[in-house]
Amino acid sequence: MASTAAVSSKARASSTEASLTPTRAFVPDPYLDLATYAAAADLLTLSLGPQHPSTHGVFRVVLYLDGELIVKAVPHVGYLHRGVEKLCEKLSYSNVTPILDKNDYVAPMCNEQAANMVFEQLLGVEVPLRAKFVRTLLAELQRIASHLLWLGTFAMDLGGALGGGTSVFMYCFRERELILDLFEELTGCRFHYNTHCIGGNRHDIPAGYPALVHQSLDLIEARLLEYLGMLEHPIFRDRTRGVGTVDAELALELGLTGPLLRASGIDHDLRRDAPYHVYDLLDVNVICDDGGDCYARYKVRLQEIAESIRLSRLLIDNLPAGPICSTKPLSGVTQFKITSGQAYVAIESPRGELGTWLIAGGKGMNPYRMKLRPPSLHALAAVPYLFPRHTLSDAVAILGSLDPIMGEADR
Amino acid sequence: MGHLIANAWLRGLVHGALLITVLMTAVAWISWFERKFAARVQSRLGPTMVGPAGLLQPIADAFKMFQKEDIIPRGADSLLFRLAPPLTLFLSLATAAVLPIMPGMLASDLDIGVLYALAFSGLLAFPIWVAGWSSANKYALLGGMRMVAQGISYEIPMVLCALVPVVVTGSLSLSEIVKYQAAHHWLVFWPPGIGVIAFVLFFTTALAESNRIPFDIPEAESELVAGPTTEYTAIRFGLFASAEYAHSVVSCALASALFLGGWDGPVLPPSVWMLLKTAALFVIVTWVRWSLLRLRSDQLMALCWKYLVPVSLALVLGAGAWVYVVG
Amino acid sequence: MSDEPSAPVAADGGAAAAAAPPSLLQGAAAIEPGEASEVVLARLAQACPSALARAAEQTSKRAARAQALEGFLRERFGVEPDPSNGGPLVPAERHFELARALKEELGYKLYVTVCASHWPAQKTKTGEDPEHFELATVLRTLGSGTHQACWRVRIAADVAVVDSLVPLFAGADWQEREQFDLLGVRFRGHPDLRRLMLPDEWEGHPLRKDYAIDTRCVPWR
Amino acid sequence: MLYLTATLQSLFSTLRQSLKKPTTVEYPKVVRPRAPRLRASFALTKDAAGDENCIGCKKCEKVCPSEVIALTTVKKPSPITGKSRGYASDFTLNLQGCIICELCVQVCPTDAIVMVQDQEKPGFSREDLVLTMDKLYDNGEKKLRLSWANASVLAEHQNPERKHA
Repeated sequence: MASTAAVSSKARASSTEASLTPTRAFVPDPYLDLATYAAAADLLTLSLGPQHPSTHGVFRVVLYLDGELIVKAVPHVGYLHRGVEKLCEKLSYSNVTPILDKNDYVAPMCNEQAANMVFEQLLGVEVPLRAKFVRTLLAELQRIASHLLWLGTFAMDLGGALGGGTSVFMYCFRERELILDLFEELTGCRFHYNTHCIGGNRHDIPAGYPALVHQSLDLIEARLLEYLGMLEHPIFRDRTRGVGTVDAELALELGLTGPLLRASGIDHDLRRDAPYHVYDLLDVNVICDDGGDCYARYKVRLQEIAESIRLSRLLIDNLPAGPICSTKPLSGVTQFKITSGQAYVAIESPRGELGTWLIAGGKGMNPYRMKLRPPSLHALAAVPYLFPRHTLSDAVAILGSLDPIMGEADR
Repeated sequence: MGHLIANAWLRGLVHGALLITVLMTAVAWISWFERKFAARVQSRLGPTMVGPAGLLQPIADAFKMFQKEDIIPRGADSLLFRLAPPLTLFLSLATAAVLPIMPGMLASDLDIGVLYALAFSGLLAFPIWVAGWSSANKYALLGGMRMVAQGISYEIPMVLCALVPVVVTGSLSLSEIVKYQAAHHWLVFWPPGIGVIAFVLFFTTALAESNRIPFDIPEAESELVAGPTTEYTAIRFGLFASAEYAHSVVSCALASALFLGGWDGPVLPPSVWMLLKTAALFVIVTWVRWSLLRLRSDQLMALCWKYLVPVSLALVLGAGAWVYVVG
Repeated sequence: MSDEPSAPVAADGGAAAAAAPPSLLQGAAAIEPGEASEVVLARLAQACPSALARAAEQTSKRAARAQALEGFLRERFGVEPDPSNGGPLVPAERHFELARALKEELGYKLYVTVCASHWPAQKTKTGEDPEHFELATVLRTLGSGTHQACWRVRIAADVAVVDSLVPLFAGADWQEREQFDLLGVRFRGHPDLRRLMLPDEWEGHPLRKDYAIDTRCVPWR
Repeated sequence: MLYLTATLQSLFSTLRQSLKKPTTVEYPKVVRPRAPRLRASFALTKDAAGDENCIGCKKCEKVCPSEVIALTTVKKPSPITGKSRGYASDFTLNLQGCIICELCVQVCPTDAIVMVQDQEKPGFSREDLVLTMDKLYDNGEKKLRLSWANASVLAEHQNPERKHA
């Protein structure tokens, strides 16, 4: 990879004059010309490489360190680019779902729903009420599992692979297993389910499922309080408070969404603002925190777990009867044809706004062009703005708090 | 108690050899204990396959360490690279020479025992830095630099806290201190407020010296991959790991000798008391390791210079005043 | 039937875990009945009183915003909105002006995404349709009643340059670099237009229709 | 001081965790019971009379997203009923590329291909993971706890007109 070439091309005069005028405290210039920085300081170029214990997947940041202080961060993405959008152009509409739920491998349910909702909008297919309830339930359970995994890896980033962080990591994974068991009950798979189809869901709630859901949720709630005491430690607060602060203006400009935006004080959540599925029947209270730093993001995600537990309980208690899908079961590849039309539909995945812009055309058998809008790519785009003036261990904490998923960012 | 072997040299040799074999096997089974304890803490099972309840796991690890390929990176300064691991192990074992296991049983009864022990454990920062510098890897270099910074700055509060028992007992020799504690009362309780605080501070700084969580900045897995030991493989890494365990066991033994009255104890034979106290302290070290997060390096320095050093200075003054007043 | 599926729940002596219920799953295919939808909706309305009111308010707010956007587009750009195709077709040179107006005047502050698509030359009923690119951009307003404004821009294939939105939205930086990388659409005024996903020495732009899906790219594949 | 109290609190919380029974089990000796709907491997089924269900219509081959199913059909009289009908002469399913998406099971008109709850045993060579026709029928024979889903059950599940209390 031509990282040195990247440095020289970045040395061009920083052009963005209008939007980046540092009216705020300190907005680092991502295209900082290294020569203009104190020429005397000999900078250490350290590559927080694609293969590193805490980059949450294959993601590389070239850090220019002055001592332990980061002067400039140049992120490189694309190590996990699999050409999913080109592959989707070859697949039929029913085959796209199993491929897309491998994009964000921490919240596969949300990927499946995002894709199928765009197909349903273009086909004009109406989803039955029971399927909407089941989809909302699955989205909320998936949010709990995804935030739990984030909590575990974030504690491990701060606490070290052979220390207190790993204990919290193991507890979070033990809780997440309960939710994976719930999904295995429903669909038969622990991870990549392919349970959504155009017009509803392919698997219906098994008998006796509500009792299991209640039992698992009660266990998660009881245990979550138990080991949160371990994280309310002054060491944790010192390591996260005031680290990687994103103020509202910068968050908006970078197009951050989801917990990152809400942690910077902007009250924006698609579940409440643009209700889809059954969210218009539920009162989703959106958790906001105007801290903007890692600690605010931690608190927002924690309360979102509690909120999702409440919503899941509400949903599983009120399950309407009726069919689970409004289209005939899949009988072949040519069952669904969309010949024309374009649409953009977005849902609130645990990481932010996950949208799909679909262009239908050609013979209608497969999508003409399918653009997926990953919230993680915008989170990673914030890295050059967040890292400068922090130390290396802060960089790891900030990267952990952004909760990027490389499968989704690189597609 | 007459010494079994008349010749002093031979006696030192035999004591030393005995001590090293005991310590190294203890270090091996300590790794088994730590993995089992960590597993229980994290609701896992820990090693269960090799031998009954995984008891033969350390032997399996050692065997694996021996037969793994030993890689020396091309850009590394190979002499220093090879020298660093044995030097670390040598330093941590050397401090064990002055530990009073039993009233008579002492590898070498130096009358400046405390100074010797603290000097050697202070030197430990050097070979780890050499490892970091010589393995031509930026992460290792950063880890080495952090080790030097932490090692030196935590040496001062450790020495000052070790001074409190020395001031109270009036002698530097470890066996004298233990005899004083056996005769009077344990130094944890004796200078009423001062002893306990000194013990707690000595224990935390000992944690910092042997790179244990929450002070394992040099070898921070999530940031610096594996700190100075990144480029080491096979038996070289084995030496580093056992050196770290040996050093934490020895500093626990030192703490129990200085503050908890060494081999002094009512019923059980003296050496059993010493082992019990060291084991108890080591359990606390492991317990702390699996339940706390890690400090950032500048917070670590601030903690040391702003809080530990002034408090330990006050402790030494308090102990001196106490001795002057009470006598 | 296998017994209680989530054995760890039963085995664990957690305070809250009652004894695991006997396997209720008579047959894996048995389905949880669920009540009639009216009963469910009534109970939900009782459980979340403010939900329906808020949802109604959202839709009205969003309709108002959509009205404002249509009026704005018709009068300032003389363009008819066509929702079936995702958004109106705006002349390329007014792309930046529309984005700035939307951001400053109508409050579409959140940059969502940009999607370029390659349309090779094809014969349509209305005669020869030359090869061109289509660039769709989406912005979104914030808070309750959020509304997404989408519009499309057509650029001829040989020119393939449109002005970049980075001066308005810093988030556009990587999205536009990705579109350049995968489709070869250049963005005028972009501070650092390089490939984002693929290595810099990669030839060709994979998402173009004339780029076969199994082109061998030595040395990567 | 705050450090000390918080440290003690997290120490005791780990102590409480360590006193509970561990949740992991020794996998080869103790196997955790899985959900009844688990889908892991594949099997080809035979009808009551013992005749092969698969009529070689290649629907599963077309619908598979990762194109791992390959089969060739042949028309021959059925050994049991005597009428000539289509058979699959060679049916291979390459588990290496299979993403277990259950579309082939849903599409099959005669409920021939079904999922099985028992995980495929890992092999030492890549060929072990390619399920040949006789291996698939063998899986069906050995009644490897056939999964609940075959085409008709899935269809009944997803049936739009289904009204139940």
